[in-house]
Amino acid sequence: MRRQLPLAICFVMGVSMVVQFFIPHRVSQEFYRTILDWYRIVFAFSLVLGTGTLIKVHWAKISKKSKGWQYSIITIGGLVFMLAVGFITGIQEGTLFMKIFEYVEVPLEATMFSLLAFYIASAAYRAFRARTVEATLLLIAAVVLMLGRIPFGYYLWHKIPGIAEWILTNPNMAAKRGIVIGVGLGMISTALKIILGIERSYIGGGK
Amino acid sequence: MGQEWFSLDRLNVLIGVVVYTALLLYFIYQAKKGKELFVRKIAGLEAVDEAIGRATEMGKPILYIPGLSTISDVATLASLNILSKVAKKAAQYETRLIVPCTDPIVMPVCQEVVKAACLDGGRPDVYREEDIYYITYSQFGYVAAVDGIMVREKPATNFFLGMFWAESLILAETGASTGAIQIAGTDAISQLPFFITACDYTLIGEELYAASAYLSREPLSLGSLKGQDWTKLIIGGLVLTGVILSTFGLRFFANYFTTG
Amino acid sequence: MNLSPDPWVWLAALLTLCIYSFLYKDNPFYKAAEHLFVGLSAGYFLVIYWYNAVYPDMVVPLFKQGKLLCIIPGLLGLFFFFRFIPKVGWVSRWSIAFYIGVGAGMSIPATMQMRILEQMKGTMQPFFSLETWHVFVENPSLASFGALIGIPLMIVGVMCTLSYFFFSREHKGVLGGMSRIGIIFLMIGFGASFGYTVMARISLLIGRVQFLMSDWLGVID
Amino acid sequence: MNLEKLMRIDRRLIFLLIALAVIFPLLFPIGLPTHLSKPVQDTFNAVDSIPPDGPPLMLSIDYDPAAMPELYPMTLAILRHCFSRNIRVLVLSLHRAGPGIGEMATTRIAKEYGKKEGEDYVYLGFKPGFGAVILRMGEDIHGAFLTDYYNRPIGEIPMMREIHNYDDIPLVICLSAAAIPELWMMYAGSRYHQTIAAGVTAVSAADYYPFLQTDQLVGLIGGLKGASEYEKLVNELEERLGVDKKRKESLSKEEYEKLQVSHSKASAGMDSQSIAHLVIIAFIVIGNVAYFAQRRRKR
Repeated sequence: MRRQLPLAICFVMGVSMVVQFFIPHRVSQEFYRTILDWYRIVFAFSLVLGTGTLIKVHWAKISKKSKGWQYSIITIGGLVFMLAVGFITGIQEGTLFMKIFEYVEVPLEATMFSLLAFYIASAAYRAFRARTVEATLLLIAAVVLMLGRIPFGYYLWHKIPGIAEWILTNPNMAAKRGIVIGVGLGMISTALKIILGIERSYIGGGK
Repeated sequence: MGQEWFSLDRLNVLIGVVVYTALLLYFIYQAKKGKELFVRKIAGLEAVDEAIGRATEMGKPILYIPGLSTISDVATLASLNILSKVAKKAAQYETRLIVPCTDPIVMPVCQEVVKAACLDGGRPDVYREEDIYYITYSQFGYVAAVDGIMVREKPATNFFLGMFWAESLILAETGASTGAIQIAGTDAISQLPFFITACDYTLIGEELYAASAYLSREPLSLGSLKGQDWTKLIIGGLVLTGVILSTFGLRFFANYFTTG
Repeated sequence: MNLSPDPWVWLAALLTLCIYSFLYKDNPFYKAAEHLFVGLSAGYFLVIYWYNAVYPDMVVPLFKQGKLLCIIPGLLGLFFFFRFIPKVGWVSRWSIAFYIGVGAGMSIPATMQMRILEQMKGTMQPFFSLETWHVFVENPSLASFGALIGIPLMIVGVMCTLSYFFFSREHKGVLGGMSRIGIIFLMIGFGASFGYTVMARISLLIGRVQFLMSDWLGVID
Repeated sequence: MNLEKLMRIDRRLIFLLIALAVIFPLLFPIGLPTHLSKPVQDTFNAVDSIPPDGPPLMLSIDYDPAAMPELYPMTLAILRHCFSRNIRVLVLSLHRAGPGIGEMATTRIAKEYGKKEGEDYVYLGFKPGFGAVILRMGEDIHGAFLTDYYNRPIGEIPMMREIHNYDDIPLVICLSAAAIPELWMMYAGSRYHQTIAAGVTAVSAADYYPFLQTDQLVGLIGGLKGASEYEKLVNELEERLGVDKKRKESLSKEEYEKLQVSHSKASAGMDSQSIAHLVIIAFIVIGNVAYFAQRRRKR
């Protein structure tokens, strides 16, 4: 029950999803559709589980008064507040829920994301040193592309955008394709090992 | 949809899957019989032991990010296989392992994996469930929190293995600024350049999938690696044939690879 | 200067500055914003999933239309909560196995199709084309030369990159040479992606600065 | 000694200079021109070839607020393109954080062009499941989405009566900051032969070139630069069609100017872009000079 059944479920589901792909028959399609609908619902439940552990972690911090526990109050408060607002007002445009989304979540997401502008500069400064042949190629390709993407590059030498585009569509694409094919093989073999129960760490230990 | 029981325009996909599966199974079978199998050195993985050892010496935790994707993403599954090996070592060294998750299903799976690894390493007592938790499904909310962990807990070693998106560089640069050893690996092509510039070691694409075989040296996994390589040879041969035929204006061969 | 009168805009602007303060160093403002962010967003997704998945796809069909089959995903979902009870926590493995099996199974044929067969086909280009040769001979320039060698270079690149991912053999001899060329392609590719990305990253900052300077402070239009 | 220092500059100095490089050009614009690229032109043509008042363009808002600086201007430009040509639009979102953005964009542009919800465009809203939803729509859109974003049963929406699956959709444009266009290609493209174009952040644009070559994508808009190009194409189109002239006549001068600014927002950011790039390149050069000088001294 604890180990064999999960392995069996995984095997059956895996194989039927593969087989299904090749069968255009109505029965197969219907089966597929049902599974996909289930898939979504199961996910929503796991979200509740996850949020449960989040509360647990922060609650423990508050009750033990461990370092920075005051901030945990903000997290739990924010969570409860958002749930309350969402379930009371609904999620239509103009509700308080959407206002909070638009003026708190959106700016926080966007600002966090925009930190990349700074980090990409510092990463370039630290890492782009012509130490070896490979590092030099990395550096040159990066600088050419950077110049090729801005109008200034065009004024510097009108061929730079063309060269940048050429690097992107030829050597770059070759490298990507090589990686994509390799990754594809790795993915299939990992998926297969999971279905066959060769890789089974996900069901944990015990009997 | 139709009444047919097989879609003919997918025959090539079926052949591909069958041939590949057969090759994998053949080499797995060979490995099971005890045939010696070689694996080339993978720099990032050579460093795993050293990285865990360093954390132990410094008395600082290890941070493991299993990517930001779902459990149905194969990259996540590959990462969990590596997590299992890392957790086992960490348990033996009694080093704290922090695994924050952004996907609510990945979280319980990580708990299972680490728990099993501790048991496997003979130290079920060092398993701390409270260190493996869900943060938020929001991409950058998660990143904000992980950045916080990095600057406050100051882990000695950061692992970023699995599927990553734009957040890769935020994580890697923040980690670099705290002086941690960083080992990354992903099949997300667009994020590889950032891991390569900001981390100490990076597993590129398929190396992520080869990692669990490399670390465990289990014959079954090594066998599948050999099968992968043979398939690469076959792919190379087919592509070359296609190139030659196309050069003479014969596209029929390439067209066999059109999928429906 | 034309300060915004909207308190919501002020809130958004202050939170923006709280996050940026992290660039200097970790501080209470960042910590507060970070914790608020985590709490609110976790709540947001629960609400969104309730309204968009659980309610229309399970509650309505099960309780209002009597589709009993919807009990199964409901049960699989509920199994997750067994984790809160240590003794029967393993029941959740059934749901996990279901999820992993479906994901792994779905990915196999799709990956074969997208990542392998289609990419193989894309690589099967004519190694040498008379057309580009003629263009080059008639009008020798950097562009026509690039077009002439582009495809052959791409084909060689794919092969060499692929050989870098050979694991079961030492990278010596022919394989060693090919994989070394493969590394060169990889490095050029990574450099190119990095350079290409800089632009995207700067535009994110531009977006935020535009918000602060126009929506909040009103110093630009 | 000085070189040592230069090699290990405080990161915060770099941060400061980047911030200044972005802020100054926004205060004092330079006005550098942009060049048109082929994948953007191809996308524009693909949209342009959809007949007016016929089957709709499907626009999938698959990004979150974090990607808005790049993808939102694209979204607006595509919607403007459709509405100025009277092409109908079917909008949806596969990203959990996308529905709010979709709502914001469609209502705003529809209002600007006087388009009616339910007749000229439909907003289906968000459905979780990514690939699963894409596949489900290939069978039956009415089954994938039981109601639209405003909870109206799909069957009751006039525009949806003739639309059942991908056979009734001439083009899908997926706007995404992640790998969702791949899912569209994998499921809608390979399985249902749906024509697909994508608008992506500049970072992922390079990844999609292989798919352009294999025709799995008919067009590609990459990043703020791509958005500024599309914006320019739409502005020119509106001038040709006389939409712009009509707007100028019907609106007050102030309103018209305000609209004009919002219609070229992507182009405005390109100056800061250029300066910031140059600052980064300057840093790379300084770093390398210091590195080589130091290495020489060590010898």
